Parts: sequence; C-alpha cells; structure tokens
Amino acid sequence: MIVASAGNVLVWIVWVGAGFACLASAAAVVSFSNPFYSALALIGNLGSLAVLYLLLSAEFVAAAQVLVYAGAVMVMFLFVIAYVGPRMETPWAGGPSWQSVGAVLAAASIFLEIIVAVSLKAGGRLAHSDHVNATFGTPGWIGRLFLTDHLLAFEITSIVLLIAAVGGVVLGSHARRAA
Amino acid sequence: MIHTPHIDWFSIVPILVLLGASFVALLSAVLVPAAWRRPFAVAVAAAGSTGALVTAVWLYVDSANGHLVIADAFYRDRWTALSQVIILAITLATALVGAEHVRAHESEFYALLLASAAGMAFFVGAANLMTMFLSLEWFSIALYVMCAIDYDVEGSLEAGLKYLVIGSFGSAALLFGSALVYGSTNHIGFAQIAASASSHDLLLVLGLAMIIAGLAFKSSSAPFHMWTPDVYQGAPTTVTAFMSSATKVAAFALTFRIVRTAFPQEEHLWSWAFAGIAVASLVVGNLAALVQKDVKRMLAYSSVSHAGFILIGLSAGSALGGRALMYYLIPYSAMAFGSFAIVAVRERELGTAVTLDNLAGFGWERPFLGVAMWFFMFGFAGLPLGGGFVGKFYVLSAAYDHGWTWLVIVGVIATLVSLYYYLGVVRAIYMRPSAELLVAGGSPPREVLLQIAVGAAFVVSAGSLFAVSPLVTLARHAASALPF
Amino acid sequence: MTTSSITSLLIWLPVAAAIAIWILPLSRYATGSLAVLVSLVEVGFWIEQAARFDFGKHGLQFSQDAPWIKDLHVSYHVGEYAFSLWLVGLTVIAMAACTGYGFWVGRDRPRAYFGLMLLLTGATVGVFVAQDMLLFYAFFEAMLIPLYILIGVWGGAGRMGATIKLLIYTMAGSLIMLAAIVVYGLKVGTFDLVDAPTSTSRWLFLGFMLAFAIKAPIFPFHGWLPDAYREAPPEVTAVLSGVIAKAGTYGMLRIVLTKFPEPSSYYRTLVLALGAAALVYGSVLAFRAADFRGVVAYSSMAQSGLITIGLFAGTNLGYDGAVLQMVAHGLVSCALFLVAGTVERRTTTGDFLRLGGMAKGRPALATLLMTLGIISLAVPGSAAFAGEFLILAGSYQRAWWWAVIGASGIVLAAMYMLRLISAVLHEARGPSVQDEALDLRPGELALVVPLVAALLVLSAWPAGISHHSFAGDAPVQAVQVQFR
Amino acid sequence: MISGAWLCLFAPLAGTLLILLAGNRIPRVAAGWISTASVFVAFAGAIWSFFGLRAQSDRSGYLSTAWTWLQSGSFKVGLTVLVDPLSTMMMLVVAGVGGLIVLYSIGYMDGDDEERRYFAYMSLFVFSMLMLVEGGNLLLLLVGWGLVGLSSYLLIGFWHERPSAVAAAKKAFVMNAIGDATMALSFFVIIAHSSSLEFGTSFDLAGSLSPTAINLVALGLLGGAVAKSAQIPLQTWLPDAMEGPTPVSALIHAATMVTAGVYLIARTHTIFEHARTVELAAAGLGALTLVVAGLIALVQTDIKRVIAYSTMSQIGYMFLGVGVGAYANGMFHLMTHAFFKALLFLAAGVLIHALGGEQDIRRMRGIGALMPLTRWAFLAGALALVGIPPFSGFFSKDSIIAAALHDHWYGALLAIAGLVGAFLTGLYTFRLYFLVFPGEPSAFVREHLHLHHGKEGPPTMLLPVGILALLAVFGGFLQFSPVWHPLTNWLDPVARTLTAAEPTNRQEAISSVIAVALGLGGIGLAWALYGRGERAVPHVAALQRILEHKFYFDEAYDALFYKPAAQLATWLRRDFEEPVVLATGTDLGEGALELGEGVRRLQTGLLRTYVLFLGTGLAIVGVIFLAIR
Amino acid sequence: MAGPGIAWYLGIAAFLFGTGALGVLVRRNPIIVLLSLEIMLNGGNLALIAFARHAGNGAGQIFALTVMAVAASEVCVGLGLVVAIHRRRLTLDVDELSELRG
Repeated sequence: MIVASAGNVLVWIVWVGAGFACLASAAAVVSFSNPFYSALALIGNLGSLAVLYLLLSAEFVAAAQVLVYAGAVMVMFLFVIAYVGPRMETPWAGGPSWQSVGAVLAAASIFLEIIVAVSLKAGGRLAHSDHVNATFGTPGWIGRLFLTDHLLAFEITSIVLLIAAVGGVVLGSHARRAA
Repeated sequence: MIHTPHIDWFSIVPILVLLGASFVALLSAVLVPAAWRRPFAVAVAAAGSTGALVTAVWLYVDSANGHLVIADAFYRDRWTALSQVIILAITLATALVGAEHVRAHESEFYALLLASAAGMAFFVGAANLMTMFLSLEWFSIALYVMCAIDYDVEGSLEAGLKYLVIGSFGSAALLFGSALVYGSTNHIGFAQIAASASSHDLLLVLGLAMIIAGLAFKSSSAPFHMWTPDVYQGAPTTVTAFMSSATKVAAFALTFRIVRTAFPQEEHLWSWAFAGIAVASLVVGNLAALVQKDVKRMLAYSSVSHAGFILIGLSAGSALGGRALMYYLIPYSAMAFGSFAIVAVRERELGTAVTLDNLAGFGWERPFLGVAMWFFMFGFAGLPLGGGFVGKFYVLSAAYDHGWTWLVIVGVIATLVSLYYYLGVVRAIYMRPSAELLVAGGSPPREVLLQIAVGAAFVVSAGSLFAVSPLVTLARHAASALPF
Repeated sequence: MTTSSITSLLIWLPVAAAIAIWILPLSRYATGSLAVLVSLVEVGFWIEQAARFDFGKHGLQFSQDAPWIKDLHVSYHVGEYAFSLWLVGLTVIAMAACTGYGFWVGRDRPRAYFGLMLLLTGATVGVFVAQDMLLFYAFFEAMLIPLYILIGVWGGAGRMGATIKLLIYTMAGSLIMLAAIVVYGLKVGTFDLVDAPTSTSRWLFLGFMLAFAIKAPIFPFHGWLPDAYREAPPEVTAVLSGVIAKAGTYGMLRIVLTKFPEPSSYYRTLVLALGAAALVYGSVLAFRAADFRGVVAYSSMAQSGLITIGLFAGTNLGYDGAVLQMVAHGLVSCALFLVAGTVERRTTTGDFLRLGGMAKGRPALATLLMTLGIISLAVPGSAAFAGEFLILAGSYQRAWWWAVIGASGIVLAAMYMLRLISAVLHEARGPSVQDEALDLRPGELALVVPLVAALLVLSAWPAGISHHSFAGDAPVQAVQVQFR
Repeated sequence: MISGAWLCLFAPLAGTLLILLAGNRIPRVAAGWISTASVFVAFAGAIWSFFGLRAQSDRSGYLSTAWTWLQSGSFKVGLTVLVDPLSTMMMLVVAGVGGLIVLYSIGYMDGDDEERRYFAYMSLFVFSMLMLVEGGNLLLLLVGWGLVGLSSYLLIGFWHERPSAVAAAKKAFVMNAIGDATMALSFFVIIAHSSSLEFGTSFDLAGSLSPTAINLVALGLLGGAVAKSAQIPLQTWLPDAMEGPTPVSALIHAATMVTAGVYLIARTHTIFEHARTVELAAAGLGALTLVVAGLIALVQTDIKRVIAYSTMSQIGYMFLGVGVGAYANGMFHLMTHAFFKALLFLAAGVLIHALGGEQDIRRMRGIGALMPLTRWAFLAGALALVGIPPFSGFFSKDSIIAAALHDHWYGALLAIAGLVGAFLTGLYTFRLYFLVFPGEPSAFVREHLHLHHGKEGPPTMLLPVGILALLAVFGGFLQFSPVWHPLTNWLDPVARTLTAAEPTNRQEAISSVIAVALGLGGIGLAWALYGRGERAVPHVAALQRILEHKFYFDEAYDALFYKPAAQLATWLRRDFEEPVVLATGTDLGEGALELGEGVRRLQTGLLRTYVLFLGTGLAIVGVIFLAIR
Repeated sequence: MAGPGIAWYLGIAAFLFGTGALGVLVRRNPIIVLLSLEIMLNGGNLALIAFARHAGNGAGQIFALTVMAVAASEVCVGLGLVVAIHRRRLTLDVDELSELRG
C-alpha cells in the first residue's frame, strides 16, 4: 500500500521531471538560433519522451525511440549540420510581423483546441484507464502484433524506408553532380 | 506459434506487380548500360503499369461484393479497383510521356514513379488509419523526390523542399488527428470507428477536423492548396502531370471512403466543411488563375478550382455524390494529364518555361496537339466538348439533390470565371501571330509516345461525353461498395 | 410518333464531315468543295424532310430517342415540330451560303476553317431539334466553340476583345440556364422536354429567360453584339445574326413559354417592355451607326425585340408572325451581312464616310443590296412585312400600345435602312471606292441570289410558313398542350 | 373580265422582270418599248375587264383569288383582285395615262445611261399602282400602297448621284411610311374585332364598332391617305419629289399615285361614313391644302414645282369632294386631273428637254414662239386646270364646290375655300403661262434651245402630249352633273354619293358661275401682273417670305421631329450605350482580374506563409467542428 | 494506473504539436524546420501511446513505431534536399526559396 503510494509519488516526480524536460527542450528547439543546439535540444526532447513512454508502459517503443531517433536520425541531423555549417538565425528578429503574429495565433489555437477537447473529455472516459496485463508493450508482444494484426503496416513501413533510401541516394547524387 | 493472418494475395496483385516493376527499374540503374537504360526503364514501367492495370480491371470484375482482406487492413472492393484503374492508366501514360521528357536518373525516376503509383493504389484501399497514414507517406515521399529529381529545372529543388515541408506538416496533422480518433474510439479500423464512435465526441470531432485538413492538403483544396502552384510549376512537367491527376484521384477516393465509412454520424459536420472548402477552392483557384502568365501555374490554379468542383459532389455525401465524384475524376484526370503533357512538349521546344505569350502559334505548328489542347481547355471550362461538361452537370445535380441550390449557383459562377483563362490559352495557341518567336531546334521532335498518351487522354475525355451511362454504371457499382 | 434517323443525320453528318476534313490531308480546293457539298447535302436532306412533313399532325416528327445519362433520365431525344422544321431549314440554307462564301473568299487555313463551319452547322441544327433539356443546352453551348475560333482567328483587328465578350456574355446567361435546368430537371424527375410537366417557378423562368434574352439579344443584354458583329468575318456575322440569334427566340418559344406558362404571364409585361425597348433602342442606334455592319447589327437587335414581342403577346397571330419573322429576318440579315462582306472586300471598309456611289456601274450589287434593304425595312408585300404585320396585329390584341410602338419601329426601320442604302450606293463616290472595284462576281451572286430568291418566294407566299408552323395552326392551344 | 384584271395586274410586273433579267443583253431603247408594251397590255386588260363588267347586270364587284397570301389561324388574306366599277375606272386611268407617259419617257430618257433601270422601275410602279386599285382586300391595298411608295422612292432618287434627289426620295418614303404605319394600325383594330381584312366584312363591321374604334380606324386610314396624297400636314415631300425625271412627276406625282388617297377614301367610304367627323375633317384638310398650296404656288420659280403645288391644291379639291361625300365627283376630278395635269407636266417636260434640263421659269421667257405645239398644249392644260368651260376641269371641279355647299355652315366654308382656290388657280397657272410662253424669246432660250431635228421633240414625246391634250379638252364631257352623269351611275353600286352631297341645280349653277368668274379674274390679274414679264414674283415682302418658306412646314418638322430624334440617338449612343451597356461586361471582368491580383499577392512564395495558411485552415475547421459538434 | 492520468500526457502531446507547428511557422533555417516537424510527429506519437495505454490495445504503439520509421524517411529525404540545395546555392534560408510565387 505504502509502497504503491510511494511508487505513485515516484511516478509523479518522474513524470513532472520528464514532462518539464520535454516541454523545455521542445521550446528550446524552436527558439535556439544555432541549429546545432536545436538538434541537441531535440535529443533531450526525445530522451524525455522515451521516459514518458516508459511511464505509459511502452517499453519497446521507448527503446526504439532512443535507438532510432536519438541514435540514427539525430546522427543524420548532426552530420548534415556539420556538413552545411551551422548558420545562425534569430527566430524573432525584426519584431512581430503579421507572419509571426499569425504563426503564434495559429499554433496557440491548435494547441488550445486540443487542450479544450481533452479537458472537457477528461471528466468522462479519459479519467480512468482500464488495467493492462504485464505483457503490454513488451517487445515480444509488439513483435506478435506486427506479424499478425498489423502485418501489412509492417511491410509498408519497410517499403517506405526503402523509397526514402532511394530518394536519399538520388538527391545526394545531385550534390555530387552539382559539385 | 504465431498465426499469421490469411492473405488474399490477389487483392494486392496490382500493387505487387508495380513494386516488382519498380525494383527491376531500380536495378537497371546499375545492371543496364547507360545507353539502354532509358528504353529498358520505360519498357519496364510500361509493362508494369499495364500488367497492374489489367489485374486492377480484373479485380474490379471479380470484387462485386467488397470485403476486408489481410487482417482487415485493406479493402478489396470496386471503389478501390476503379480508383486503381484510373491511377494506373495515368501511370502508364506518364511512363510514355516520361520516355521523352525525363532527363536525369531515368531508372530511379521510373522506380519512384511505379513505387508512388503502388502507394496510391494501396492508399485508395486503406482500411484503417495506420495503413492510410503509411501509404500516404509511401507515395508522398516518392513524389517529394520526383519533384526534385531534375535539378536542371529551375526551382525544382525549391518545389521539392516546399512540398516536403508542407506535406510533412499536413501528415503530422493527419497523424495527430488519427491519434485523437483512435483515442476517442479505441480503434483504428474505419468500420470499427463508425461502429464504436460515441457521436459528437469532442476528440473524435477534432480528430476528424485534422484528418480532413491533412487530406484536403493532398487534394490541394483551398486554403490547404498554397503549395500547389509552386510545386506544379517547379516540378518537372512530367511529374506535374502525374501529380495533378493521380494524386487527386487517390486523395478524393480515399477522402470519400473515410468520411462515409468511418464518420457517417458526423455527416452534418464534414458535408458543411467540404462545402466550405469547395467554395474557397473555387474562389481562390479561379481568381488567381485569371492573372497567371505561366501556363503550368495557371493549370495548377485551375486544378485547385476543379478540386472545388469535385468537393461539391463530395459534400453531397450521397450515392449520387459518389457517382459524380468518380465520374468527374475520369475526364478530369485525362484532361489535366493531357494538358500538362502538351505543356511539356512546348517546354522542350522552347527550352524555357511556357507562358501564354510564347505559346503563340503552337496550335498551327503542331495541329494535333493544338486541337487536343483546345479540346482540353474547353473541356475544363465545362463546355460540352468532352466529359468535363457532364461531370460538372453531375456534381451540380448531386449538390441540388442534397438540397444545396446555392452551391449550384456558386459552381455555375465559378465556371463562368474560369472560362476567361481557359479561353486565354486557346487564344494564345491559335489567335496570336507566332512570327516573333523561333522554335528552338528547327522542326519540333516527333514524340510518338507522348502523342499516343495525349491521344489516349483525348479519346477518354471525348468518349466520356458520349459513353456516360457505361461509365456511370461503373461508378455506381464502385460507390455501392461504400455504406450509405 | 414516327421515329426516324434523318434528324440525327442532319446533326451528325456535318460533324462527321468536319472530323474527316481535319483528319484527311486534303488540298485547299478539295476541302472547300467537300464542305460546300456537305452543306448542300444538308439542304437536300432538309427539303426531303419538309416534303415528308405532316403539318396537320400534332406532336414530334422525325423523332429519335435514346438514353444518354440513364440514372438522371437524360436522353438523346431529337425531333421536329413544324416551327423547328422551318428554323432548321433556315440554318442549313444560311450555313450553306456562308460556307460557300468562305470558300469563295478563300479563307486561309481552310481545313480548320471549314471543319469549324461544319461543326457550327451540326451544333445549330442540334439546338433546333433537341428535345431534351441537357441535350439542348449541350448544343446551345457547342455553337459557341466553333464561333469562338472562327471569330478569333479569322476576325478583324479587335477580334480578341470581341470573342471574349461574346463568350463571357452568352455563357453567363447559359450557365444560369444550366443551373435552372439542373434544378428543374431533377425536380420534375426528367430532362425530357416533351414529357416534362410545366412549372410555376419564377426563378427557373428567369434562369431560362436570361440565357435567351442574351442570345437573342434583347435590351439591355446586347453588350456583346456590336463588337462581335463588327469584328467577325462577314459570313460568320451572317450566321450569328441570321441563325444563332434565332436560337434565343426559339428557346423562348420552345422552353420558356411552353414550360412556364404562369411565370410567363406574370412577367409578360416586363418582357414585352424589354422587347419594345430593344426594338426602339436598336432602331435608333442603327440610325446613328457609322458603318454598314453597325446598322445591320443594331437592326437585328431591333428585330429580335420585335420577335420577342410577337412571342410574348401570346396570341395566335403573334406566334405565327414570330416564327415567320424569325425565318424572314434570318434570311435577310444573313444575306445583308454577306453583301456587306462583298462591299468590304472591294473597299476595305464599311465606314459610311468612306463609302458611296457604288451603284454606278455595279447593277448587280445595287439591285441586290436595294432588294435586301427594302425587304428588311419591311416594305409592304415583303415576307418581313408579313411577319411584322402578324406580330403587331397579335400584339395589338394584347394591348394597343405595343402595336403603336411596333409601328413606330416600322418608320424607324425605313429611316435607317434608306440611310444605309444611300450611304453605300448613292451620291458621290466615296474615298475608298475605286472605279475599278468590280460588280458582284458570279461566285458571289451564286451565294446571295439564292437567299434573295428564297426571300422573294417567301414574300409571294408567307402563308407557307405562317400557316404551317403549329399543328392545325392553333399556336395558343399548341403551346398550352406543350406541342404534345 | 377577271382574266382581264389579272392580265392588267401582272403584265407590267412581267415587263419589269423581263427588263431586269435581260439586263444589258438588250439595247436600251428595247427596255423602253418592253415597258411601254407591258403597260399598254395592262390597259388592254383594263378595257377587257371594263367591258366585261359592263356586260354584267350586277356590278357590285367580283373577287378572284389566286392563292392564300397570308394566313394565321382564322385570319386569312388571299392574293385577290376585285373587279368593280371603282377599280375598273382606276385601272383605265392608271394603265391608260401610264401607258402614254411611259411612251413619252422613251423620248425623254433617251440617252440616259441607266434607261433600263428607269423603265424597270416604271413598270414596277404601274404594277404596284394596279395592285393598289385592284387589291381585293385591305391588306393587298396596303401592299400596293407600300409598293407605290417604294417605286416612287426609286424613281425620285433615280439620278442617285444627286444628293438632293436622294434626300428627296428618302423624305418621300419616310413620310409615306408614316402613313403606312397609321393604316396598319387601323387594320389592327379591324382584325382585333373581325379577324379579317376583306372589304365586305370590314365594312359590315364598321356599323357595329364603338364610335371610338371606328373613329380610330378612319383616322388611321385618313393618315395614310393624307401622307400619300401630300395633304397638310404630310405634304412637304411632294415638291421635293420633283427631283425625279419629269415623266415620273407626271405619272406618279400628278396623275396616279398621289391621288390614291382619294381612291382610298372612296373605297372605304363606308367606314368614313360611320366616322362622319373624320370624313369631314378630310374635307377640311383638303380645303386647307388647296388654299395653302395655291398660295405657295404663286412664288415658285421652278416650273415643275409650280405644277406640283397646283397638284397638291387640286388633290385638295378631290379630298374636299370625297370628304363631303361626293365620291363620284371626287373620282371624276381625279380622272380629269390625271389628264390635264399629266399634260402640263409632259408639256413642261418638252420644254425642259429642249432647254437641256433648265427648269427656272424666269429664263424660259418667250419660248412659246419657238415651240408653238407645246404652247397650245400647255394652254389647253392650263385652261382645264383653271376650270374654264368647256375644258375638262370645269366639269369636275365646279361640281365638287357645288357638292360642298349643301352641308350648311361647314359646307359653306369649304365651298368658299374652293372658290378662293379657283381664283388662286387662275392666278398661279397663268402667271406661269405668261412668264414662260408669250413675248420675245430671251437670250437664254435662244442660246440653249436645241430642237429635235427641227421639231419640238421626238414623236414618242409629242404623241402622248397630243393625246392628253385632247383628253384634257374633251374629257370633261363625260359628265355634266345636272344634265347627264354616267360616271356617277357607274360608281353608284360601290360608292353611292351621299344625299348630303347632291347639290340642287341652282347651287350647281351659282357655284359654277362664281368659280368660272373667279378663275377668269385670276387669269386677268395674272395678265396684269406678269403679262409684260417685268417681274416674276409678287413683291409683298412679308407674304413673299412666308410663301417662299412654304409656311415653314419643313423647318417646323425639322425642329420638332428630326432634330430631337437625331439628338436622342446621339445621346443614347454617347451617354448610355457606350458607358453603360458596352462597358458593364468589361468592368465586371476587370473587377474579377483585380480580385485575382489580390489573391495572387497572397501567394508570396514564402514557405512559412503557406504553412501558416495550412495551420490557420486547420485551426478554423477545428474550432468550427468543436463549436458545432 | 499509477501517476497522472492520460489527460496530462495529452496535454504534453498537444504542447509538442503546437510548439513544432510554431517552429515550422517561424523558423527560416530548413534544418530547424525539419527538427520542428520531428517535434510535431513526436507529439502525435505521444498521443498515440497515451491512448494505447488508455485503450489497452496495441494499435497505438504499433502506429507509433511505424511513425518513427516514417519520420526517419522524411528526415532522410529532407536532409537530402537540404544538402542538394546547399550544394547549388549557399544560403540555407527558406525565405530565399521564393522564386516560385505569385
């Protein structure tokens, strides 16, 4: 009981920490003027997300998040940034233009809409989530799903990745020729 | 022991054929000597799309009663099959046109073309949010690359990046919307969503809004159309021809399926939304097209306005609306593809972007293509030359049938406005003296394959005026696969 | 109801010929003679029809009915009533003369030109025989397509603006009509003009009426008329005012008055007033017009107004007179514009200040122009007089003032026509008139004389039309029972 | 008899077509002979039908329909000729006098380079005139009515290089068109009530119509008659019409067409009798015209114009006659007038021909010495015109004045006008005569006169003049009202003279005496004033100015109708057609284009803007959905 | 379940989505734009996983995994474009990419 409540408190603390990190890093990504820092901030963001995934008992996803994103994707980013050279750019330079004002309004309204929808809903079904068994989110369970219910999704994903690879090659070869 | 689901291979044969062809084309990049690469790739692409086309027709014949296949992830029905037939026909035509108009990376180009065609062919049959999202990305990513593939075309890279960023934004919205719908219903399958949706649920509604936005982006309807003119103008014309026709077919076919299948309870919402988007597209597309000089750009705006027309039929949401939608797409895609292909010819003749001014005299220099262009323009304008006329009639009928006479009036006025710029093209190709501009490279190239493709488009758009009933019967059977 | 394919033949023979001309690589001479031959064959077919026509019989004749768009009950339904027979006759004869004129003056790009002329023939015949609203609309629009190119390519200096104006104006009307057709057809469940019941909707009435008012044109919807008539090549102007304009008045008779009896009587005074306005306004402007075509153009507007008065008077005399006048004025204005063309060919201008004294040494030209002039000013005894007399007698039975206005129109007609005649033929030789300018050549006579002869025959026996336009010559009842 | 009528009607038309189709395959003079022959054939036909009718016991009229000309429902008009006393009489006059004049034209027009056209027109005119008089129903009458107007237009404007001639022709046609229009309107009234234009039915209808309606009908007809016969207020075209060749003036503007109004009233007298006020108004107009025209004639210096005004004035008499109901007398004067007026014109034509086209009487002085035949012929015509017994004018004119007397004060007024007219006639006629013929030939005459092989003119010209001279002298004996009146009897079946218009012998006698006296007085005064040829026009300044401006009718019409109409047209074109009607479409188009520019400016090319639109759209759709659910 | 309810996670997801959108809307450096897109997708992913937890079925997690792959592919192509642009013209600023306009 106490352990449970203690665990609960612990979960809360972790959640607050990860959540805060998540928000902060996201804000940082869009506000840093140096893409290099933005990229690093994104890594932090991804990491904190991974923690949240764990709290949502999605172990495999969390792992994949760290491996795929923080590993592969971000490395790609860093390479490219290093390749093209970090180019400074001050986001809010030149004060509020109708563009930036509109941007803030649009983003904020989208955000608020979701919040409104969720919070009005929270009183209802969202309040209590039903209990899930231990295998929920484990790699084996995921793998089984991939081979049964979501076989097609699995296959398509591979195709998408392949196309992307081809695209990368083609575009890259641009650079080669252009050079 | 894992029980893999039963797989109805036949239902995805067209897609598999395309993918196979795509791989072969891709391999040719390394295995076939450069001299043979182009003809080989063209042959493979033509063969692949033809084979897929045949099987798609077969599927149509063989799927009288539609059902879900492969773990309920894909629809095998006539709606899917008919959309696939249209898409694949366009793909075949693109392959032919490309043979003379792709300048770099032939093998990769055809590989991507076939891959994206496969993606669309899958997209129109997607049965749950995940497969929908994935196949959307599938053909989108291929298209991003194809837009940027010809780095000699001015602004090709710009088009690619714009398309990519806006596209990703759109699909992010689509993703979040899917998430909300999933959260509201605990399901991602269209049918189950409809079954277990507690109607007027906030999350569901908001998710629907985001999904509509994401899809409207793909079908380039205002105000989600902003990328269209730039991308259509910047992309290689062959790609533009493909996008302007095939992408629309895919997007609209799926949009209608998802709103009918997954959100029947929210009809009062999405029908109004589509009506509004339709009006916006008609207004923006037509007005902006009025003042364009660059022909590709003008056609891009015209495609926006046609998206508006199709949405009129879609907003009716009825079986008649479905028929109107499917019928409209047939002559429309033929005309859109054909006109862009003709622009490609002129582009190649002049070695520069085609504007209304340097189009002068084209009609007399290239009689067949001139007549075709004249035909397409009047068809676009909804004059009774080609099926565009009947298509307009159908969507307007659907709107009235739905009780929206005001929408009929809007459509009519939009047509009137559109007349001006379509006539402008005809004026340019026939009524302006072509003396001052010399066509680059003496006698124009013969471009047999392209002329065949244009001829086919011509025949389709003309035939669809006379053979209305057969086509409508096809469309009716297709639409009967959807729940009404 | 005898079914017969001769009507369809009248429509599609020229279309087929046009396609043949476009496909076959014929020589200039072969092209022209083929086109003329076909148009003469049309006349032959029509004579055959007229000979076999049973004027006593009610209902359609030579009709043919085939489904076109099944699920909306749109059909390819053609057939002729007595009055349509006469208008078809007018069409084929006028088109034959005008095609011949094109051949005579040797229009450049003959294949395109003659193909379009034949297309125009088919479409115009179609308008007068279509018995399905959508089919009617299709032909009604189809007329514009060749017209646009014919004026835009072979027209005068200001042709660009003129063509755009012509199309936008007329399409503005006819698209509203399309909306009306959609609403009406779906409401009554059929688009067939014979089966469709009458409607009391005033909005629909206005929708149809606007289209026809612009086409006719009657005041104040004639904004397109002066430019188009002045810029088009003379033979096209001849068709435009002689035949195409009659499509508007025909539509009033066939659709508006027949299908909308209640609104017609509700708006009768308004329409009559507009007709009267067109008559007076057109005549007054014709009196001040500065050139040959200007006078005839405005006079045809005045005539359209008069015909409208006759139709909307709603009396037996009015209907009969209107039909007679449609044919008579059709022939006379067609011939007048052809003569205008011959004059312009000799003097390079139609400007009265630069013309004059052409009668001296050019007896044929003088005689023909004089004859046409006095017929068109409705000198008693001429066919035009018979028509006007009936129309005005009929309108008097509606209310005396219409007849008075109409009678004043007669006087005005005398004023502007005599002005035209003397400005071209009489007084001192104008600066643009060379002494060596020839009299009409045999070729030109062969074109104009038949028209004049037809007019004289008609003048000798106007009853031939006025008594044979409606079954049993009881127009009012015929309209009441919708010609069934 | 009927066949005679058809022959009479279509022979001239055949002539026209023949000349037209033959074109220049035949020599010019041949055209003249074809035309003459055709008209004389018509005359033969007229005689044929005349005797045919005479043989009949019942002369109320015979109809013959060739085919239904115009039909709509129950309204049906056939191409019908009517043979009755009135039409046969007119046929005889028209074809007879016409024939003579066409014959005369052969000589007169000899050498004009468009003779063929001329003779084609002449035959066409005769055909039209015969159509007018033979037409078996009102509509055909109107057809003929319009066609004579047309051929008059063609012939007045025959010398179309002359702007004056063209203008005169247009003026004539338009003024006649006004008359046609009013007639048409009156027909509409009839159709509205009886849906037929047969003479019989229409006349029967007349009795049953409401006073307003019948008066309207009569007014419409009167309008036509006034326009055609150049009576006030529609008289101004006739003098200008003298621009045409002289034979044309003789045929159309003296003998036949201009008198059609009289025929019309006589023909439709039933209607007029039911609208008696209108009929008397006609008489009044006639009286007014005859005086006014007589006055104007006093100052004219163009020989043809003098005669033209006298024509107007004589037709005034005829209107007076038929107006008061003395149809036979009116028609009688029509006939005699056809003789002597044609004679005067043709004689004048001989002079003009001989003087190479000169028409100014002030230069012709003394020509009589050189052209005796013409002089005598002209004198005979002049005396007939003035109405000096035993010349024909005397018989016809005086009976009209007498007929007027009967109708108490109004009649008296009319009679007085007639008597004044008689005096004026004497004055202006002999002013003309004294100025032109007597005395020493003037220098101009001697210089310009070129005789035709020593004779005054070719036989083709002199012969008709001679014949007409005889007719002018003796034609009057056909009827001498108190004593014998075959014409009245002949016309009795169709146009019975009203009892109101049957003068007693005393009235006849008195009026005749006074009239003749006045005529002689006029002649005397003319001699006193112009006999010595010192002056050509009376110099009473004020009077003179008014007369030379013909009482300012032209000026008034110009100011009242033409100028305003032209103004209106120009105004409409400049201030309505161009800025409003023609501009509207263009303006709308430009508005659309501007909107397009606006939309285009949104397309900044900036990626962020595009995404912004996407996001905004998304937000908006979301909000709406959440709001509506 | 332990800890905060689903709604809280969704709040974070919404914030991520909005922030990412803001980034795309205001940033001019294509690389950062791509990063912002990643954030948006991650917001979607978080929502999916939260709902998956709430619904207790795996679809959400599968979806999230596939989205990762998709995101990777988009990045791959995107960065390819960036490199190509960089090679053709040096300025990496989306505002400079405005040849196509009007």
